[in-house]
Amino acid sequence: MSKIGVFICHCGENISATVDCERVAQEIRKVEGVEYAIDYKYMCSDPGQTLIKDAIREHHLDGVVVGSCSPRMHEPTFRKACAEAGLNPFLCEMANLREHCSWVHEKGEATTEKAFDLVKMLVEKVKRNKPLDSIKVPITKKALVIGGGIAGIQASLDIANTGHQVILIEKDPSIGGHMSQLSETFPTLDCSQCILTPRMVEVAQHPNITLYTYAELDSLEGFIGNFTAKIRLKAKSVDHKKCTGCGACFQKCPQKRIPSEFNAGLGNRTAIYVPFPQAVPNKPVIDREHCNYYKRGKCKICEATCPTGAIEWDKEDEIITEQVGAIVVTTGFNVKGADFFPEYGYGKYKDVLTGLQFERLASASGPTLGEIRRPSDGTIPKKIVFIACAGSRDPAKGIPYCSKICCMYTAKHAMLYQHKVHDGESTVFYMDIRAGGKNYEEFVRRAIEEDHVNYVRGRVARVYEKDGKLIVKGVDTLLSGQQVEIEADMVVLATAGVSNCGAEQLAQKMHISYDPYHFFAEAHPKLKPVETNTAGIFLAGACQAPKDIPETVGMASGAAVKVAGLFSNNELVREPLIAVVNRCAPPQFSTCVGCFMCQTACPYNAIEREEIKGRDGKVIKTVAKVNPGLCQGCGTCVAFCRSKSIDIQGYSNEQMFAEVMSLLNH
Amino acid sequence: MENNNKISGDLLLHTSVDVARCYQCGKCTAGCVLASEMNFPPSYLMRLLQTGTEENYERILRSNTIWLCLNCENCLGRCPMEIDIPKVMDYLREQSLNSNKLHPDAKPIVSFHKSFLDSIKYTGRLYEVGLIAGFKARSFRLTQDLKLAPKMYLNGKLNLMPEMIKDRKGIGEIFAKTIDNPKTKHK
Amino acid sequence: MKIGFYPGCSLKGSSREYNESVVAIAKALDIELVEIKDWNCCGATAAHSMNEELSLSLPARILALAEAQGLKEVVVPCAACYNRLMVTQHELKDDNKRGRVTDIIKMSYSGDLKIINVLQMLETYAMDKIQAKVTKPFAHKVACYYGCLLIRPHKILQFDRVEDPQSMDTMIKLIGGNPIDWAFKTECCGAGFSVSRTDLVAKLSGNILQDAADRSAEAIIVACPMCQSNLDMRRGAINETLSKPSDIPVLFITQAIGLALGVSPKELGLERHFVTVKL
Amino acid sequence: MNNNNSEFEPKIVAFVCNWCTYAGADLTGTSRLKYATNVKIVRFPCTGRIDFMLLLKAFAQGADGVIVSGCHPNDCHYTSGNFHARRRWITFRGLLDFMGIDIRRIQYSWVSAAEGAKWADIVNTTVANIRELGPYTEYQKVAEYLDKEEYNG
Repeated sequence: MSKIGVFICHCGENISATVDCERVAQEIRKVEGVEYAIDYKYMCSDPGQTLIKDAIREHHLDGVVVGSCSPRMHEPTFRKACAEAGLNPFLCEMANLREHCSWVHEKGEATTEKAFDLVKMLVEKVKRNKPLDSIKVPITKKALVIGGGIAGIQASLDIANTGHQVILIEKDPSIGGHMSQLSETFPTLDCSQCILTPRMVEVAQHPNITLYTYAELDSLEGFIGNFTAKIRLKAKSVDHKKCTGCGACFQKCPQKRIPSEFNAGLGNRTAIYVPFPQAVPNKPVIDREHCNYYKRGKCKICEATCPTGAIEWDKEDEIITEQVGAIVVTTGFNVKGADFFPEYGYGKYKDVLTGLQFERLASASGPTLGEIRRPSDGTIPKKIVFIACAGSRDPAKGIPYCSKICCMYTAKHAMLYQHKVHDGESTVFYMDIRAGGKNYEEFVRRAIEEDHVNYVRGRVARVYEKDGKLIVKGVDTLLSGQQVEIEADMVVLATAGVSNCGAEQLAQKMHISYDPYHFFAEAHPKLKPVETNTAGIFLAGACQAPKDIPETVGMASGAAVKVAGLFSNNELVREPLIAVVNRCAPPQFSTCVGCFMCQTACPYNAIEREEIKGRDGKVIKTVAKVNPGLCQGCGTCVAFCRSKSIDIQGYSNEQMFAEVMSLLNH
Repeated sequence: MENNNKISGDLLLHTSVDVARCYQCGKCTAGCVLASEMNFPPSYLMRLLQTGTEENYERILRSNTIWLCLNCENCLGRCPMEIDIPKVMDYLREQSLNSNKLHPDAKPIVSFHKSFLDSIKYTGRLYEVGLIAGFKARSFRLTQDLKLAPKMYLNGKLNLMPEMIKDRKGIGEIFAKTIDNPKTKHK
Repeated sequence: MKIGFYPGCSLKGSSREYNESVVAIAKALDIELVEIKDWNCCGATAAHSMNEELSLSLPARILALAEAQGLKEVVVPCAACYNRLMVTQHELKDDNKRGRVTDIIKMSYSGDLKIINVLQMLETYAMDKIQAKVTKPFAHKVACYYGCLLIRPHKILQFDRVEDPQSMDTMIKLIGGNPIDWAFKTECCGAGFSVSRTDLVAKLSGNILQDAADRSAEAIIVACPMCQSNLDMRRGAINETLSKPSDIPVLFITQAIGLALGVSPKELGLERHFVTVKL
Repeated sequence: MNNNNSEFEPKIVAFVCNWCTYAGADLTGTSRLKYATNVKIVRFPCTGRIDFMLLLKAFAQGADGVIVSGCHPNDCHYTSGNFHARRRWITFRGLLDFMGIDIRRIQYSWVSAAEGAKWADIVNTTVANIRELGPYTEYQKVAEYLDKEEYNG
């Protein structure tokens, strides 16, 4: 005869507004096996937890059900509370009365009844719970950071500085990411490269950081503390040990007209190239798609000019395997191209640019050495129009969200333009100005008041070219919808920030979830912003959602601390919710017949063969055995087992059946 | 949540357009070819609807805006929220018509539409001579297009006799059951 | 091959040269056009400005007739009719609208008729034939004007690109012409007000002609009788709004193709235009 | 919703995985989207864990409908659990048919952690569908079958 305690939480009014918590408590008391039941305003609060602990001691409870929020939120909290009162934490279950009941139904009889059913369901389950002991597994104290932008750089340095090993992989030939492309940064207007490049060098020289550029994650296996990562080192075709980075090769390369990724297509690069002068590592790779030799089988000029014989024509991709305990994903974002906008010419007008392209124009390291010039004819634009929310907040284009950084960088662009072209006229078409952040609003006001940028509230309907001018058809909604037509020399679109290409595939490799726009999903929108749903994998920067540099750096340091925290233990405690093969008395020993269907089902190779021997050492039968270190508790084997000999702790057949029964038997 | 506002509620019911979706970016107005001729442009009209007040609704029904809309649908084509303004205009025109709140500018346009439909009602097809005649009679613009008609005739662009379809009865019934039937009018 | 045909009122009246040219090139490209029996007017702008059910019932009758006649696919050269028929077919996907309308027209309607415009017909059935049969390349610099009804609402029509459409330009290139890149491909000419507000029409059509002229187009190519009669017959009024009167002719795409295929200008009804065609 | 059926409140059990659909249903809550109270969620680690005997048992015990929902293909937290579940479902469907069970009473779907609205949708449409189908009375057959199997948790 079990003694279950039930604790119904009001969650302030979140639950009690639609569920009659008091009645649920009263009714549940009548259920067989329920010893004690009570409702309380905030069960997770300190007095709430004390309430539970005292009840456990007073009433010698052997099981607890807390009816409150989602177990994904507070299961650890309440299990800990139970443990503190001497009850095995796995004898505590939660009924999800908030997310799955009070928040999704109107106030009423049916809602309270459902709440009761949910609680009763867990009562029936917990009656059949068994005390379990956590499993301890060793931790590999080495971190993998994926993506060498500012987020990856910051996370790597922070982890490395706690004394732990870091492997940083970057898919491009150099680290630096988007930040290295930026001219000056808001709200301080300090030069992006001036603050970034020292960090890049630090990464390259840090004793605890192993940097692999031109490398991508090939596959990932294992679990928190014990991941096995296969990393593809793409063939650079240049031996960086021999290469001195003298640059002779790319000065001679005949392929000179390849659009430079670093310059967002505004400048050109060669086939053997270093993306930009401050690149880390500052050594070239060969872009095989454009290289004459790989395309036509002859050229090899770079090889002839290379003083150290570093060119490796037949070098192939290499796969290396690394054991790591934690992963920080910092793969960043991308921006929509101008060709995404029919109304602005499908990208056919040379002088309609994206914000990122404008950054390159304004940057001293850019194709025009920092002079704002029209890509079409190299003249200096006298009239320039900036269009905010280009693609963002535009459900029709499939992007309903705000890209967050555009308001600020558009103000910065207009400012930079006014500083560089004194007699120039700049207009910004905007819908709202979102300048939340330290000194952000002041920054925008400066653009308007001191640099006399003309801000017009309204969206632009279309842009077309006539006699070398770009005709911008806009509107001023503050003048009750007066139409505004501007003959501009250049138009800059603050195009939407979107998830990086391949984000979805990467997420699937790592089994982390992502949102409909392929930004990676954090474990909890407020309280677990850097964790993912997969333990041991953390997020930082714009791969989670568009964000600016300060936020990204903060998040990266946050993720680093999580990793350091994990590495501060020698062993990792894991929930014992894993599969077990039953055992029974001789001569049967186990109902397992050794068909090993479970083995075919297990994604983790956690099923081993065990020989049961008699006293004489003769093998009586071979049965399945679960390796608790490897089992992740998915339970696929349980559904596969014909003789029902394998079961999963915490989700056992008995428990699950009891839950279903309780829902229907009345 | 229920929309308790009579005006936007009815609009939603008949056009399935939810005015609350409009966030006043003005893109529709920016691209509207006749915005400058209107009492107020489309985005402003959407704002008036959002207020949900009788007095602003009155302004709309009495405006020339709804009648000057050519249904070229550039607004819809470009609206980030995919709000079907042309459909709203159709609805508002019908409302304005049924409640006799026509703006003066609307009169010739309505006369034209009426003459157009009359000509279909009786022949099943458009009879251009009849259309022009009817329009002139309604709008008292007796001299309009006087220069045009003869040349049209000479270029063989005008049929002096209407083309008639067989099932004129069927067409008549369609009219009787729709536009000529007071019950079909959205109240 | 055989295909259903809905000419619509203007092709029988003020824009009969469009009809003539469609029929002429259909013959030249051995496409047999089967006219819908006893078809009625689609109601055009007038109907949907005045009464929704009427604006659905008139096209619904046409579609029902075509279905009854066993037609699977119908070509509709008039952009206005094409638009009304497409929109109606879309609206009638809604069960209770379909219920109401079929009660009104008292005919059975399934809604699986395929409705296409002239460009779609040529794209699907005649590209290679046209290419093969071009005898007099249409070597002219022209502005292809698509207007409104042919491409909007895109969600329903699903034809070509919303802004800067290409299908007519491709067609012109195919017959040896040189389509210009210009700014008013899809801006409205105001046809709906051709009679009631000629002043506005002149202004709107003026902008269109002006841009075409500025970019030295020899002709404007259209696939809509409304646009054509506006830009052609209303030229007098339009010219009053222009700094310099324009004599750019306005041809139907079918006329341009006809000329390229060597069909006589008379057969194509070119002499019916107000603005003389000297090409 | 038509009235003659509206007094019939179907009992529907949802078997969902912890990582995608359970989280998705949490999101439905945090976004305050409303759905019918008829559906009650039973949480599993993974759809791969869901033994379809449980579904039979559910029907046997008087469920009018069942929802099985997990991660989208390739998104399974455990790599391949949802694929196993899908394969099992396909074979199981045959068995149900054979036993004369109306498979329209089982809604098999994928709802990710980001698809709160989709979950509300699935619940509401399933409830509507089951209402149309009416109460499920033929489940005794299943019950007998199960007793023969002497299968109970």
